[in-house]
Parts: sequence; structure tokens; C-alpha cells
Amino acid sequence: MPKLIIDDIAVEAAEGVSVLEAAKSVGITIPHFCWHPALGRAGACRVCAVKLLDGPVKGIQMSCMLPAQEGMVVSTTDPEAVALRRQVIEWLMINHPHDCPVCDEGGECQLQDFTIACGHGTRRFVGPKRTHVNQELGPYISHEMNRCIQCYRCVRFYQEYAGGSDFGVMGSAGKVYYGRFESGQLESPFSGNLVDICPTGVFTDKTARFRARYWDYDMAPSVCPGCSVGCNITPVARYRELLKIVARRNDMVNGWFICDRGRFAPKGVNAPSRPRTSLVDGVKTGREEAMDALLRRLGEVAELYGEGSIAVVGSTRLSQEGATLLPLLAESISAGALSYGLSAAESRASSGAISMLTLENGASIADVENADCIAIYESDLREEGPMLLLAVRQAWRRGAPVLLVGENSPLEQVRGVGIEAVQLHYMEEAPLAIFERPVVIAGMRHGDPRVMAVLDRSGARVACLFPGPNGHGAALLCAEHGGIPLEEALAKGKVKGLVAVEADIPAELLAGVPFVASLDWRETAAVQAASVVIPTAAWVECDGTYVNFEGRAQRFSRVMKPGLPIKELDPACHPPRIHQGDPPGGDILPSWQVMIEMIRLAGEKVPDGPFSGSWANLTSLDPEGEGEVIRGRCRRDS
Amino acid sequence: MAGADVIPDPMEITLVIAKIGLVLLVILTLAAYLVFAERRILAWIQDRKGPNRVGPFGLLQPLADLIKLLTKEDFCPPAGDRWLFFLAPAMAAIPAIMTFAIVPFGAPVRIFGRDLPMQVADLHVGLLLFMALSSIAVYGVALGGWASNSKYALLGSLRGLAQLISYELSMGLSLVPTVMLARSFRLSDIVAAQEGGWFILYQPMAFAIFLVSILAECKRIPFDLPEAEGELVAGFHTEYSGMRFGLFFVGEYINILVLGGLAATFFLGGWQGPLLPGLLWFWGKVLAFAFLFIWIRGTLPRLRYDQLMHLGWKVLTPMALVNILATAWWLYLAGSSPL
Amino acid sequence: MIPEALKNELKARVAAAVTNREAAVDVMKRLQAHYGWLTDEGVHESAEILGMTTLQVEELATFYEMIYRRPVGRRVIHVCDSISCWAMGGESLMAHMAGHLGIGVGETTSDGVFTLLPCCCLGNCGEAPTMMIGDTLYGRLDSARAGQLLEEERAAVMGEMEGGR
Amino acid sequence: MRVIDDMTAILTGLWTTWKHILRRPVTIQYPEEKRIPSPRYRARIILTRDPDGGERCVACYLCSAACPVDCISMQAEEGEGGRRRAAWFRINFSRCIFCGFCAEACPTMAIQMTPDYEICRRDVMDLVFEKEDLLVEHCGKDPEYNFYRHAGIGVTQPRGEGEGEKPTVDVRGLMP
Repeated sequence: MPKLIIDDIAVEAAEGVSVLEAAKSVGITIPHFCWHPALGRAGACRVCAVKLLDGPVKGIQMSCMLPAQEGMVVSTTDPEAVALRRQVIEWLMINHPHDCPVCDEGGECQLQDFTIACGHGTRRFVGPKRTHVNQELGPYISHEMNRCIQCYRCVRFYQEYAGGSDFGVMGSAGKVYYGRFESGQLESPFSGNLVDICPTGVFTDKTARFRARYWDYDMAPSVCPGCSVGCNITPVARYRELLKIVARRNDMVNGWFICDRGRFAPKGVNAPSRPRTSLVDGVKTGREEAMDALLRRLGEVAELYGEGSIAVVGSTRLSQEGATLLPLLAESISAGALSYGLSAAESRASSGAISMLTLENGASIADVENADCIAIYESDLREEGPMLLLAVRQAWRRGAPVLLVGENSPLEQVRGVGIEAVQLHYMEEAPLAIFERPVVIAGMRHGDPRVMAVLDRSGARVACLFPGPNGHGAALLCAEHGGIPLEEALAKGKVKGLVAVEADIPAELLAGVPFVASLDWRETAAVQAASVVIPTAAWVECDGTYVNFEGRAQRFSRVMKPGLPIKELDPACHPPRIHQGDPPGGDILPSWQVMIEMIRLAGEKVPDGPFSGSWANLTSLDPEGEGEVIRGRCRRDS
Repeated sequence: MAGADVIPDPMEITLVIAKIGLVLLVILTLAAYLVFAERRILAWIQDRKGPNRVGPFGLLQPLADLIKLLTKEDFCPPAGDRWLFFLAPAMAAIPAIMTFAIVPFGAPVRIFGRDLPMQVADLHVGLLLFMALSSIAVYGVALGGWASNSKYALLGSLRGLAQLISYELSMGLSLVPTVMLARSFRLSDIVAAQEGGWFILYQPMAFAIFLVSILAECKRIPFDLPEAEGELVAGFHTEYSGMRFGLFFVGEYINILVLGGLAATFFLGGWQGPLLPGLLWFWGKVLAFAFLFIWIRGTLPRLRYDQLMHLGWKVLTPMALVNILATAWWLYLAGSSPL
Repeated sequence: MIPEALKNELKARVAAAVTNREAAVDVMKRLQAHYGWLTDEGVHESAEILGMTTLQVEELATFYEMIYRRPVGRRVIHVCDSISCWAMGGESLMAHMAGHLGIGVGETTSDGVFTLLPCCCLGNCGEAPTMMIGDTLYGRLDSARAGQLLEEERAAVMGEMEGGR
Repeated sequence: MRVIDDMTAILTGLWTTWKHILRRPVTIQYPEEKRIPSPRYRARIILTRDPDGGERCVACYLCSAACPVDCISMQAEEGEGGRRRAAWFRINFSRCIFCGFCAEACPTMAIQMTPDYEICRRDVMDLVFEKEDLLVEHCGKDPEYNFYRHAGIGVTQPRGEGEGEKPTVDVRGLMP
């Protein structure tokens, strides 16, 4: 633990960190472009110059390249260092275009910030600027090479960190060009991170091109609903429209990056066909009336078909708040069946997984990155958890062999991140015992519950990829409350009334059910088939909790108010001519609040909040925090 | 004039009523135009033009103001005391008008074979009545501020009370030498006593004290602390609107006229003057005082409250007392007929 | 398309290397010799032979200045413009060459014989000013010697072309 | 003596104001007489065009960010040729305080202030000016300036042909 002094502040730095990181740890930001916490140093940009006044090294040094050493006395404000930084940034800006007003990075641009921080305010250079032609990089990322400052971050991420081989740096000296051999969509499933990692506007998000500026964004800490990995994200919205998604750092989950699927997947929140008003038999009504009608008709169903003819169905995308209230709702309307929307196969695999997982044997992404052997069991990570592929690559770069087990683990998935892997047929073939830190990544989609016992005995840490963003939470509740797969419930033919809460139920399953009600924000088959529809708030429109694959409960916050986007309104209605609290179409509650209202209307005792009893500790989760690991609470032998 | 024991004849009553009507008409009109004059003169002082839109040279402005005030909402704060709130403006305006009853505003004229004094009521205690009425006027301010149930109004009215009590004293004391010189409380006697020379010549100190005191009495700058718009919004009449505010407002200007008239009566020989008829002399003096008030308003800043109290109690009152003693001593030395 | 024999020879060369990448320059040079310059087709073929992506080959091809990704004449003249040669009259040598050939720097003569390029050091500083025509290095040049060399080379190229025909 | 000094002060004040009573008022009788403000007077805001007739505004949101009373709102969109423009642009003149920060912030000289100070409307909602109301057919105070010619990213001219630009680099070119 070397002790050094930076700008008169005594710093005790961890072993091996650079002076730049040591300064950062005490709140001194030294300008930097090529250095990135996830990618390390390159020494390419020269703006992190500091002056060492005393110690083992003296004079002007690049703080990112210099390890913090005992006895160093560092000045970031020395006139010599300041002058060097100012000259370097002026030089970097010589060829930078004059287009900040039309650049999407403007306002959230590291180059802007550090140019000002380095003290360069007015361009003195009057000569001609270097220009490049751009490439067409597909529908998600736009390319503007003129803005490049040659920090090499993009290539280092794309080729080294993410294992892509279709994007790189060409030429030398004044011709350096970052791009592909020819125009075309970037192949890496992590290409979207170029947008986040580029310190200036070479790569910008084409899906939100020219839509808004940083200071106008509606933003909040959130969690990706794309899969069970639960990457931390910051959705960006404006005028009640979700514009784009950027990665948010959480070292316990996704680190700095997210996958393209999470970033660029179609944003259902913006779908014009989204249910936004309550419907009874296709007629728009108020929410209260719709809930009254729903309860009345459920009563009629119960009267007509007898006890147990009603099923309540949740899903793995329903937030944990909704999922914990589902049994209470089922009880209040005397439902005969409770389902968490898992298919029969998924349900078996999931229950096997949660009964096997403990605090000790569950693997986090950090465990995957630090593993010395990784087996991917019956899973295509591109579908079930793309960010794990990136973690697998980091382990592979450190020398860990990668094994693909089972016929549903295609080789193509690891080719996309430049990994070479060995294919095996059975889990028993994997020589996990000879490694110190083996990790098995098991998919639930094709998983076999019997293998869970093998995994439990193998001594490896296991990452079980549940379906949906809250698959783990749903599986825990399913086990607690005796939920059954929907197919099973319907197979008996007894279910005549069905309440679907944010559940994606295929139309053919609904065919034999006379009465369907749906609480949802997506236009699902259940919504189309439902006699009573009550809209709920989408994940960006309310607070909630997802339990990710490793059993980490993470809170997401409301990004924007529910309501019709201004884009969809009649132009004459904006700005509103009358003063009102809620925007048009804004009278929408999160599903768990709708459920509480229904429980109240049904005359049952209303819980104080979504979490009670053994779940009460989730009430105070911090959306900015690392989340709370709750796996292992259902293990049978405990 | 008719004593209390004589039954007045109808002609007498008719003439008195006619005089009352005439005085009311003149005063109210003058007060209205005084508002207009103040706005124009202040505008000139500030190199502006002032109201010049309604009628020729803006001369119909008072009418427009009247219409505006009459058509505004008559509002009483919900938490205020309704009755007192509605009563207060009248209590501010009426005593001011009533005071004019004792002011002799011209030389007596001969009409229908009798001498008709240009004065509504020539009381032998006229000066005392003036003092009494000016004390009553403060009730309007006090009640108006209190009934509004508003902090600004209450603070304004408290200031008004304290201020009036202090200045009433110096004002009354400054008039004592006048009475001593005229040997009468009757205002016509006081005017008559100045035939040989205006009291301002004998009593410049008393005149100065009286002038400062009446500035404070009618709450004019630099003594407008009960209103003090910079601190208290509008002081005691913050919550008033429409014609009730108008009554307070017009009361202030009637007060200017009345006090100007009294100052003329006590120190400038009343209606007396060479060549011109008495009526013109009197009103000329009144308007000169009004102009002086406006001019001062356009010039001086507002005093701080403690400065105001300091001036009243520690300067004017002692000075007035000294002045009385000096006058008494002088009268004693000069014998029974000093003038 | 390159002949099958050349392809097999290069594949053998790649197989002999410890990593594919170290054989990349050899492969590109051979394909450049075959096509006259490294065409896009050549890049694709190199990538295939090396088992790399076209981009990875392109990164190398655009980095090295003696791999030509644009058409060149039969003899490429590299005139050194770095410090030693500059001090010994490299600038006037370059001007003389350009004047003699009637082309600007970076251009190819109309008969397709010569391409004139600057070069940032040929490792022949001791014999500055220096230049390279084709694969042959010449030092201690003056304008007369340079002109003479050009005529010799032109004659040689003409001979080759005659022979080739 | 203090009393004399004070009296002198008061009398000096009275004399000063007396002189002003006699002075000619400076008032301008507004609707009849109109003052012509200087060209840099800060009144009604306009959106100007560049010398080619195109909209100068690129909807960069800097004016709305600079606006201390939040009276400017807009939505940017991509126009033809990748040109950034305002889909809608709105200034609420009932809120505007004419501070000129927007014009100062504008990097393309699009938003400018004019000396036209007569912008009263009977209905407050009529003071919400849309882009069509704001857009004028001239270049305003900077007739020469054309943002996209200097921007350095093409759009209105082929890349590398703007002012102060070198031709585009050919990464595969022969020159080092």
C-alpha cells in the first residue's frame, strides 16, 4: 500500500494502481481519454500529465502510465503540467470539427469537459482541418470519423475486451482510421458500448439521433429487463418517450458495459398500440369501473363453474413487488390456481435451480470473470444472458478454458466474442474437479433438473440463467406459494376465469378460457383476448425490483411519468392549454398498486406495501447500490 | 351670530345649509383635483408629463379615477372584522371634512341685508374643536389597520397611532402662542387679530413647528410611515380596494386642504390680504400650502421611524414649550396689548 | 484470382509460422507482387489464407507503407524525406525527381512505369540523400546520378514489358 | 452648525426639484411618437436563415438551456441530407424576459433579437410563437455566416469541401 501525496492530500493507494486512479480515489479528476477503468491504460492521449515534485520519479509524467509509488509528491496544478495539458488538448482539438451543436454527444462529451478542464477555450489554429469519410455501421450506431481524437478506446474495447474482429484501426500517423473493412453492421453483440466508451462523438446512438440533450434527459438508475442478468442501465427519456439506454456501472453485475440486445432492443414502452386506458369488452372506462367489472365477472365465473375455476397468472417480467402481491390477490378473489407464467420445462428447471443454489455455490458475474474454467451448460448465452459471454471472454483472456456442454450450447455464441471453446455432450464429462475456481453457466430454457444435483456435487459455482428479468424472484415465490405452470392448470380444464398480470400467454392456451382479464402495459395476446383490460405502468414508469439470475435483488427507479408521449399527441394539444397534474393518458398505476386496489375492492385486508413478512428487507433497497443477494432462501435441505 | 338660546330663522338655516353645500362641493372638487395636481407636479419634478390622456391636459383624470374606484370590487379580507373594516374609511374622511366647518374662508359678505360670515360655524372654541376632530381622524387609521387582520395593515396603523399622538402634542402646543396673541379660541377672532400683521412675523418658530407637525398629521412624506409602501405595501390601507380605499385617499387630500387652511388662518392672516378679495387670498394661501406639500413630497425621502419619534418628542415638543414660555414672557413685558 | 500453386505455397508458409499473423506481411507482399498492388481481392485472399478477417489484414496493409493499397507504376520510387536526407538535400532531390518525371509526389507517370513517393527513412542515413527504386537502394545521390538511374530503370522496365509481351 | 447644514440640505433639495418642475419633460408620447431603438435592441426574437436560404437553426437546445425562464422549447429531428433541424420550435413570449441569453448562446446565429418591441396580444396563448411565426426570410445581423460551411462534417457540401478543410483522407492511399 504505497503512500503518496497528491496536491497536498495524503493518499494511500492500492498496490499497482496508477497515479491517475489514486488521485481519482480522493476526488481529484485528472483529464484522461485513453485510460478507462475497464480497459486500463494506453498512454496514447497525453492529457493526464502531472508533475512529480519529489519521490522515485520526477518531472512531467503521464499519470495513467505511472504506478503509484511510496513517497511520490504529485502536483496536478503545477504550471508546467497545466501548460502541457493545455497544449496537448489544443493539439487534439486542431482537427476536431466545429459541429458540437449538431453532435449528439454535445452536453455529455468528455472531450468538451476536458477541453475546458485543461484550459483551452479559444481555437488559435487557422489552418485546414483533416477530414475523413464515414462508414455506414448499421441501424444502431452512426459514425463520424472527423470527430476522432485517436485515443484507441474503441478498438481496445472492441477487439481486446469484446473479442470482435470486424472493426479496428487502419493506417498510421495522420491517416489513422477507426472502422470496418467496408461499410456494414458491426458484428459484435456488444458494439453499442462504443457509444458509451468513445470520449467524443465518433460513435453515437443512431436510434436516438438528434432527439435530446443531456440536460433535458429524464434519467434514473434502472435495471435492464432484457434477460435475467439484470444489468444496471440508465434509460433516457424525454417528453414521455424512451429514447435510448446507456450502461450504468455496477461492478457486482455488469461492470461498465451492457449488451446490444439490452441497449437497442425495440422499446415496447413507446409502442403506440400499448394499452393506455382501461377497457371492459373493448369499451373505454375508468380504472375503478374496470376493477369493479372485473371482480363482478370473476364472481359470476365462480358462481357458474364453482370453486377453483379462477387462475391468477404472473410472469417472469413482473416486478418482484407485483410477484409478491400475486398470492394475496389470488387469495382475495378465491383463485384456485396461482401461476408465475413459467412453462412446464422452465418451471421444473427453475425449481431445481433454486433448491440447489445457496449463498456459497451461486456465481456472480465477477465469479465468472475470475473463473479458471467455465462450462456453459445447455445454453445459448446470446439469448439467455449476453453479458455473461463478455465475462466468459475476460476469464478466457486470463487463460480459463471454456467448455460448451450439451446440444443446445452452440459454438457460434463464443465465436462472436473471439473465444475458442471445447464442446462436450454431458455435464459429467467436464473435468471441473481439477480446477480451483470453476464456474458452470446453466440455462433454464433447455435445462434438465436432474443435472442440478450433478452441479451441486461438482463443487463449481453455478450461474443459473432464469427466463425473464425476474425469473429468480418468480421461481422463489412459486416455490413458496405452491405455484404451478399454467399449462398444468389449464390442462385439467377447470380454469374458466383467468387474470393475467403482465403475463405473456400464447393465444392457443387462452382459447378454452371463457373469461380473461389482463393487467399489462404491453399489447400481448392476453390483452387482445381479455374482456377486461387494466393498463399498468411500464418498468421505466414506476419503481420496482428485479431479482437477477444470481439472486441479487436490484431496485429500479421511475424514469418518466406515465402518459402519452408528446410525439403521439395532437400538435394542437401541446403545450397544454389547461393546467393539469397528470399528462394525458397519465392515470396509470404500477401493477402492484392495481393489485392492492383490487384487494381493497374485494374487501380483504390491504397490505401496507408490496413487501411484507420475510420479504420486508427488500423495502429499503438502494437503486444506486449494488443490490442485495437473496438466493438460497428456498433450498430444501436448509 | 345667533346664540344657542335664539331660535334661528329659516333664512339663517337656508344660508348655513347653502354654505355647507358650497364648502363640501369646493373641498371635494379641490381634493380630487389636488390628486391630479400632485400627479402632474410630481411628474414634472421627475421630468415626466404625468396623466394627460383623459380630457384636455388630462383634466378629466379625477373623474376617470372616480369611475374606476367605484366600479372596483369592494373586498373585505375573510379574516377581517367586517363592520370595522367598512366603518374605518368613513372615520378617516368625515372628521377631515367636518373640520372645515370652523375655517373662515373669506371676508364676511352682505347678502339679503345681513352680514354673512364666510364660515360655516364660528364657534368660540373653534381651535379646540379642530384639535378634537384631528384626534378622531386617527381612529380611521387605527381601526382600518386593525380590522384588516393583516400584518402590514396592523403595523401601519400602529405607526399611525404613535405618530399622531406625538405630533398632535407639538401641533397643539405650537398653537398656544397664537391663542395668547389673539386672546381667543374663536378662529374669526384669530383672523381679525392679524389685521395689523400676520402671526408668522411674531411667531416664526411656532409656524415652523406647526408646519412640520401638520406634515406628520396628514401622513405626508417625509412622515408617511403608516403607509410606507417600501416596507409595508400600503400600510394601514393595504387590504382596501375600490371606493373604500378612495375614501382614505381623498381623506388625506381633504386633510391637506383643511390643514393648509388652518395654517393660513393661524399664521398667514386667513383671508386677509391687500387688493384682492378675501376669498381669493384664502384659497390662494391654501393652494400654496398644498403646492408646498407636493413639492416636499417630490424632494425629501422618508424618515426612519425612530428619527420621526425623536423629532416629535425631543425637538418639536420642547421647542414649542420654550416658545410658549418666551411668548408669555414677552407678553408680560409688553403689557396687555402687544400688537 | 491467384493461381492455386501460389495459394498452396502461401498456405504452407502460414502453416510454418508460429502464429498466422507473423506471416501476414509475407503473404501480402506476395499477393502485391502478383497483382502489382494489393487489390481488395488480394486482401480477401490474404485473409482467407491467413485465417484472419479482412479488417485484420487491412489494419496491417494500411500500416506498412510498402504495401500499396492503390495502383502503382511498375517501379515505385521512395525518396527519403527524413532528417538526415533532408539535411543532405533530400528536398531538392525530390523536386528534381518530380521535375524529371513530370509528375507530382504521390503520382504515377502516364506510361505507368514510375510512382514517386516520399518515405520517412530507408535506414540508409549514412549515404544520404537516399532513395529506393523498386527493391534497390541508392545512396549519395545528386540530380545527375538520379536522372541516370531513372533512365536505366526505365530501359529495364521497357525491356521487361517487351519480354513479357 | 448642524441645523443650518440640514436646512441648507433641504433647501438645496427643494431648489433642485423646483428647477426640474420648469424643465421640459423627457416623456415620449408612445403610440403617437415612436422611439427607434438601436439595431442591437433586445426585443422580439426571430429565427434567421443562412445565405443559401436554409434554416440556420439546428435545434441544438442551447438556447432552451440558456433560457432562465424556460420559455423556449423545441424538438430536433433529422432533415434531408442528415441536416439537423427543428421539428417544432416554440417561444412563449408571455414568459420571455428578453434577456438575450438565447441569442448569445446560439452557435449558428439562428436566433437573433430584433428591435420590434410591439408584441402585445389580447390572448396570452397568442404569445406562444411557433417556428413558422419566428422564421424570417433573411439572414439578420450576420449575413455571411453559414454554420454548415464551417461545421466540418459535410451535410451541405461534400465532406472535405467545407471552409478550412482538407480533402478527405484516403486511409488506403499511397502517401504516408
